[in-house]
Amino acid sequence: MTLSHLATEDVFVVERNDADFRAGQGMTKGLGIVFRKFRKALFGKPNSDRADTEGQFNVQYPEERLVLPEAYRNMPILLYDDATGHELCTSCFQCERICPPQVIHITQAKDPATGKPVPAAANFVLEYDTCMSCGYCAEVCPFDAIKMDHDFELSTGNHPELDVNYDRLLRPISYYEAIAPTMWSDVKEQAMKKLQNNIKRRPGAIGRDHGQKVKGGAAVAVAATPVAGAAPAAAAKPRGPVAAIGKNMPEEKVAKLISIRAANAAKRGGGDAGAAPVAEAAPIVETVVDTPAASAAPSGPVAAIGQNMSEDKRAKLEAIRAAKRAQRGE
Amino acid sequence: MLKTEELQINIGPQHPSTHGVFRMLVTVDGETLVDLKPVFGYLHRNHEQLGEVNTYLQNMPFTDRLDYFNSMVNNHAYARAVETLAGVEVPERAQYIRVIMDELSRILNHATAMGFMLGDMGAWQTALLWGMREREKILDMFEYVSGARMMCNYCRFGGVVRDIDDWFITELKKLMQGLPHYFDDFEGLLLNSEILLARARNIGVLPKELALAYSVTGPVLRGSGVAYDIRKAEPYAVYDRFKFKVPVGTVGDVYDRFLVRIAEMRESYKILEQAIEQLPDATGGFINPKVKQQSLKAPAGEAYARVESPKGELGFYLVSDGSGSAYRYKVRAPSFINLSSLADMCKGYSIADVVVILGSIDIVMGEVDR
Amino acid sequence: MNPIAIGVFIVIALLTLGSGIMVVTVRNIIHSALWLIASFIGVAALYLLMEAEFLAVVQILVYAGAVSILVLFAIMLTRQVTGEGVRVVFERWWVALLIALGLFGVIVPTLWQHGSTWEEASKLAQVGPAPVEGTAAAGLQVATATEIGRSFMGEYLLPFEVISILLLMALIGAIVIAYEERTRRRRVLTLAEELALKKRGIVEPRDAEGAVVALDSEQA
Amino acid sequence: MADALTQLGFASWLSVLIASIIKVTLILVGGSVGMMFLTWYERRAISYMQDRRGPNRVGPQGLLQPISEAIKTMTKEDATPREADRIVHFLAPVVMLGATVLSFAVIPWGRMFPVDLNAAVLFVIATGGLHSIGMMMAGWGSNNKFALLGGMRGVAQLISYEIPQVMAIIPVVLMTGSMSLQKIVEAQNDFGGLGWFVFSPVGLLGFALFFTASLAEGERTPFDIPEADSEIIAGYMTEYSGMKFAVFYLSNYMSNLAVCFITATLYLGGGNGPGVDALGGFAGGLLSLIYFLLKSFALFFIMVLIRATVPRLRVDQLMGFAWKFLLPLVLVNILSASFWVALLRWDQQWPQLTEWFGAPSTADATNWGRLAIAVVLTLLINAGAVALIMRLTNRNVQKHLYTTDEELALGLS
Repeated sequence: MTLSHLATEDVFVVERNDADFRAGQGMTKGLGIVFRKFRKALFGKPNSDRADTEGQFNVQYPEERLVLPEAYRNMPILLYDDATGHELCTSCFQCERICPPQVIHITQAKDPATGKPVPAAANFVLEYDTCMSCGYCAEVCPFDAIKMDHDFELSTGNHPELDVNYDRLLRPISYYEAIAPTMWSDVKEQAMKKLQNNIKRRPGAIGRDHGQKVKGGAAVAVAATPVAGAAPAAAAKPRGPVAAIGKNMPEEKVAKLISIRAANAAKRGGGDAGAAPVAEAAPIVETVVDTPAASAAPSGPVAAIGQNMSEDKRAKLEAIRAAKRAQRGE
Repeated sequence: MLKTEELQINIGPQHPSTHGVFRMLVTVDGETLVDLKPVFGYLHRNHEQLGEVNTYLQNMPFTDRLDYFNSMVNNHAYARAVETLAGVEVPERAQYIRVIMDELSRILNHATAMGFMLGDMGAWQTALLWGMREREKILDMFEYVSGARMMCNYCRFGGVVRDIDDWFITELKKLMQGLPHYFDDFEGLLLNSEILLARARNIGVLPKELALAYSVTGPVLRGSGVAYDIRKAEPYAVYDRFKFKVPVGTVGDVYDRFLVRIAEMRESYKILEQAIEQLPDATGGFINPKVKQQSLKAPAGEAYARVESPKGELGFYLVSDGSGSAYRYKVRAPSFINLSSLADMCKGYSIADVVVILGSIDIVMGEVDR
Repeated sequence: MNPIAIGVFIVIALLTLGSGIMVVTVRNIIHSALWLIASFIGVAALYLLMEAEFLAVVQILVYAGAVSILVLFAIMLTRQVTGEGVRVVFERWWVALLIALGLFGVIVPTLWQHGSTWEEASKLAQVGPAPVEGTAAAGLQVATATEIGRSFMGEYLLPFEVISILLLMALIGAIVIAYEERTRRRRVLTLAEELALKKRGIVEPRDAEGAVVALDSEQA
Repeated sequence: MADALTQLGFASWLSVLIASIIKVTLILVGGSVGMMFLTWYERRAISYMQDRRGPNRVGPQGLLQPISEAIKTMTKEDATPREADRIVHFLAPVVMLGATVLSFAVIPWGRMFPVDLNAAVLFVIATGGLHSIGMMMAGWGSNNKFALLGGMRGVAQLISYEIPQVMAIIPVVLMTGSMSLQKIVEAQNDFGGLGWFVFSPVGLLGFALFFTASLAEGERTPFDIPEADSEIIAGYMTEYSGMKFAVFYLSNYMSNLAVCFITATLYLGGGNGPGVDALGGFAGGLLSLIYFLLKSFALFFIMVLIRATVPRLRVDQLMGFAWKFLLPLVLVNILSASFWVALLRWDQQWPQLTEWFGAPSTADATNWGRLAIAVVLTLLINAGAVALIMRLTNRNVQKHLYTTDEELALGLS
C-alpha cells in the first residue's frame, strides 16, 4: 500500500544502479578525488573563503584567532560608566527572575543613613560554572547594565573562584563598546539617560562605587583575581537544587534566607505528594498561602516568585491573580 | 564437531561508534546476530520536567540541548508549538529566516551523519572531515546571527531574536557557490566504491510495512519507500511556496538511506536558493512586536506542532493551564522512535553490520534520552 | 672450521636440544607448542650454519610458519587447554628411552664411519648427480635451490606429483568438512527474509523460544 | 667491510664479527628511523587529504612528533591482566617485532645488500609467516575472549593472504631465473636502468596482486582487522598498553616499511634508475639509494591514499576476496609469466622459435620481435583473466551475502 500524500511529480526514487558493472572504477574515482584534494591542500594557500572547498581550512589557534561576531555571547558582564564610575545596574532583579538556571544572586544596596533601599546593587554574584550563556539577562535588562562578554578562555583550576562576585563582573563601557560597537550604539543614549536619573536617585556616598574606585581611573582588574580575604564565612554552599548563597552577604541575612529555604523544603516535601491533574489544579492555586514568610511557591504550575520581593508587592500580585481567576470563572 | 554456543557481547556505552552514550546487549551465534537489546538513558536530563517548572521563554535554551546538531530546528519546532498554543502569528520575514536556518541545519546534519556512518565503516573520517568543513562554515553564520555555534537559542515566540543583515546574505550566497562542489566530491568519493556497496547494500533492510508499523519517520522511512515528508504533507512556515522533491528509496537498506540523505541535501540546496530570492525586505519586521516574551501567558488548552527535522518528525506537545509555564510538556523525538526499529533491523546480520546500521539510522542521544 | 662457527654451532645446538626437551616436559600444552616452534627455528639456524640457505628458509616457512600455526589452531579449537590433568611422565617411559638409544646407536656409527670430516659430511648431503667439476657448484656447494628444483622436475618428478595430489586431497577434505558444518548450523533469517517468506505463505517452522527450526533440507 | 678491517690488523674472524655488528646496527637504526618517518608522513599526508594540517608543533614541521609519541607510550603504565599467561603475553610483541626485523636482513638499501641469500625472496615471505605466531600468542596470552577471537581472525587473514603473496612473487623469480634479490635487481637494469618488471604486463598484474596481498599482511585498510569495529575492541591488541603496545605499533609500521621496500625491489627495480650506472662508485650507490627511497615512499603514499578513501571489508568478505579474486588471478599470472620466459629465452628447447624470431636477446642486442610477441600475448592473457574474474565476483556481490541456495530458490533476495 503506498501511503503518500504527495503528488507523484513531487517524489523521485533514488537510483541505486545495482545492475551496472563496476570493475573498480568507483574506487579509482574516489582515489582520484582524494589525490586532487591532497594536491590542492599541499600546494594551495590556507584559505577560509566560504565559497571554496579546497585548501587547508584550519586556524592555528593560539597564534591566529577567528574574529568573533558582535552577537557572540559567552559569559555575562556588568557595565559601569567610565566617566562617572557609576554602575548601570539598579538591582531590579529582572535578570535574576528570567535566568533559566537561576544563577544570578543580587542584594540591593541600602542608603547607609536612612536604611531605605537604593537603585544600586550591594553585591551581584553570578555562578559562571552553571551559567549556560543563553543571553536572556542581557535581553531582559531594562538598564542595559548586563551584557554578554566575548572572552571564552575562562578555564580555571579552583572551583569556588567561578562564583564571580561584583568586582570581577564589572567592565567599563569602553570595553563593551570595543567588542560590540553597533549593538552598544543602538542602546547608548537611552542607557545613558536612565543612568543619569539613577545617579540622581542615589544620594551622596551610596553604594559601593563611590570612593572604592578612582573615578574613571583604574578599571577593575579583569584578571580573575580571587577575592582577597573574604572567605565564605556563611554556611557551606548547599549544592542541591537550591541556588548557592553569595559569599559576601551579611551573616544575619544568610541565616534568615536559610531558615526560609528550610521551611520551603519542608513545605514542598508535603506539598507535591500527588501531582494534581489539570482539572483540580485550580483549587491549589486558590488556597494561596497568606503569610509571606511561608510564601514558598506551591509546587504546582504557578511560576516561582523571586524570594526578595517586598511584602506589599507580593500581596498586590496575589490580588491580581485572584481577580484574573474570578474573571475566568473557575 | 565444532559446537558453537551463543555469546553475549556488550557493545558498551563507551564504544567508539555508538554516537554518544548508548549500549547494545548483543547475543551472537558464531558470526550472525541473533538478538539485540538496546539500553539507553545514560543522557537523561529531566528535560520534560524542567519544561513544566520553567516559563515558556525560559525553556527555549533547553530545547537546543535536545538534538544538539540541529538546535535551530528544535527552537523552530518549540516556538511553533507555543505560537499555536498562544495564538501568536509570525511575520513573513521571520518565517523565511526560520526556513533558511532549518535547511542549513539539514545540510550540516546530513553531511556529518553520513561522515560518522562512513567512519564506522572504516573510511577513516575523510568524508566526515569534508562534512565538518562545510558544517564549520554554516556554524560561523549561525554564530553571527544567533550568538552561539551550536546552542543558538535563536527563535522567540512570533519571530527570531535578531534580523539577518546583508553580511549574512552575501556570506550565504558565497556558501551556496561552494556547496555543489562539496556534494559532487562526496558522491564521487564513495557512492560507487565497491567496498561501500559490499558493506551497505542489502544490509539492515527495513521493509515498507515494518517501517510504518514502527512509525519511524524521516530519511529512515523514506529510505524504505514511503514518500512522507511533513514539509509536503502538512506544509508549515512558507514551505508551500518552494518547489522541491522528496527522495525515496526502494529496498530500505543502509545504501538507500545513504542515497536518500545525499539527495535531501541537494533538495535543501534548491530550497535555500528559492528562499534567498523570495526573502521579503526588512520592513516586514523579524518579530511580532505585540508579544511579551517573558511573561507570555497561554490560554488553558493543548497544542501539538511538528517540524521535519533532519532526523524525522520532531513534535512538541504542550498542555497549558493558563499560567506562564506549561502544565505538560512532551517532546516527540524522532531518534527515539527510529531507534526502536534497530533491534529487528539487525537480526541475522554480523556484528560489523550492527554498527553500520546504527550509523544509518543517525541517532543523537540527547534527543533519545531527553 | 674457524672458532666462531664452532662456538655458534654449540650454542644453537644446545638451544635446539633444550627447547626439544622443554616441549615434552612443560605442563601447559600451548607452552609446549611454542617451545616446538623454538626448536624448529633452532633447526633452521643449524641449516643456515651449514650454508644450506634454501633449506633453512623452507624450514622457517613450512615448519615455523605453517605447521606450528596448524598445531596451535588444533590445540585451541579442540580441547580445554589449561594444562592440569596432563600426565607429564608416561608410565612406560623406559620403552621410549630404549627406542631412542637404539636410534642413536644406529646414526652415530654410520656418520662416524663414513664422514669424519666436514667435507665428506657435506658430500653425503649432496642430492642428485655429482656437480660437474669446474662449474660454480664444484666447491663446497651443498644443494642450492636450482639443483633441488632441477631434481624435482627431473629425477624425482613422480614422487613430487604424488605428494601434490595427496595434499590436494587433504585440502578438499577440509573444505568438505567445513561446508557440511556450515549448512547444519541453524540459519538466522533476517527480518526482511522472514517477511518475504510470510508474504509467500511459507510459514517458518519455529521452535519454542522463537528460533527458526532448520528448514527441511537441513534436518540433521 | 670485513677485509678492510683485516688490514687494520684484527684477526680475520674478529673483523667479520665487527663488520656484521656494524651492519646490523645500521639496519636497525635505518628501520626504526624509517618507521618514525612513516608515522609522521602518514599523519601529514592524511591531514592534507582532509583539508587540515597534520602535526606541526613538536619540532620543525612536527618532525619530532613520533619521538614524543614514543616517549609518551613508554611512560604509560604497562598493565598485564592478572589471569593472563604472563610469559606468552610478554613474548608476543617480541616475536612480532623479531619477525619484522628479521626480514630487514635481506632487504637491499638501493645497491647496498646487507646479506645476499640466494633464497632471499623466500626468506622475506618466511619472516612474514612468523607474524601470525606473534598474533596468536598475543590473542592467547591476554586471556580475553575478544583478544582470542581477534587473534584467530587476524591469523586466518594472514594465512589466506600469504598464499597470493607468495604466488605473486613466482613470476618475478621466473623472469629472473633466481631467487636472490641481487640478481632480481640486476635483471631490471637494462634499457638504461628503466627495465623494471612493472612495465611488463606480467609484472604489472603481479605488482597489483602483490601490493594488495601485502596490504592485508600489514593490516592496512581495507583489511585492518585489529581496529575493525567488528572486533568490538581492538582485536588481539586489546590487553596491551604502554611499552608493549608501542612495540606492536613499531612492528606494524616496520612491516609496512619492509613491504614497501620489497615491492620496490621486486617490481620497481629498487635502486635502478637513469644515471645510476653512469655515475658508478659511491655517488652511483647514493643515487640508487635515493631512487629506492623515493619509490618506496611513493608506494607508501598509495597505501595512505587507500587508507583515506576506502572503507573496511567485513571479515567474511575479506576472506572471500582472497580466495575468490586474488588466487585465480595469481595462477593466471604464473601462466602468462611462463609464456613470457618461453618466448624470450628459449632457443635450443624450441628450435622453430629461433627460426621464426631469431636468437634470444643477449646483453647488447635485444630481439624486439620476440619482446613484442611476448608483451602482446601476456597482455591478452592477463587482461582477459582480470575482466572475466571481475565480472564473476561482481555478479555475486549483488546477491544478498547471507542467502543460501534455498533462499535464492524462493526468490528472496
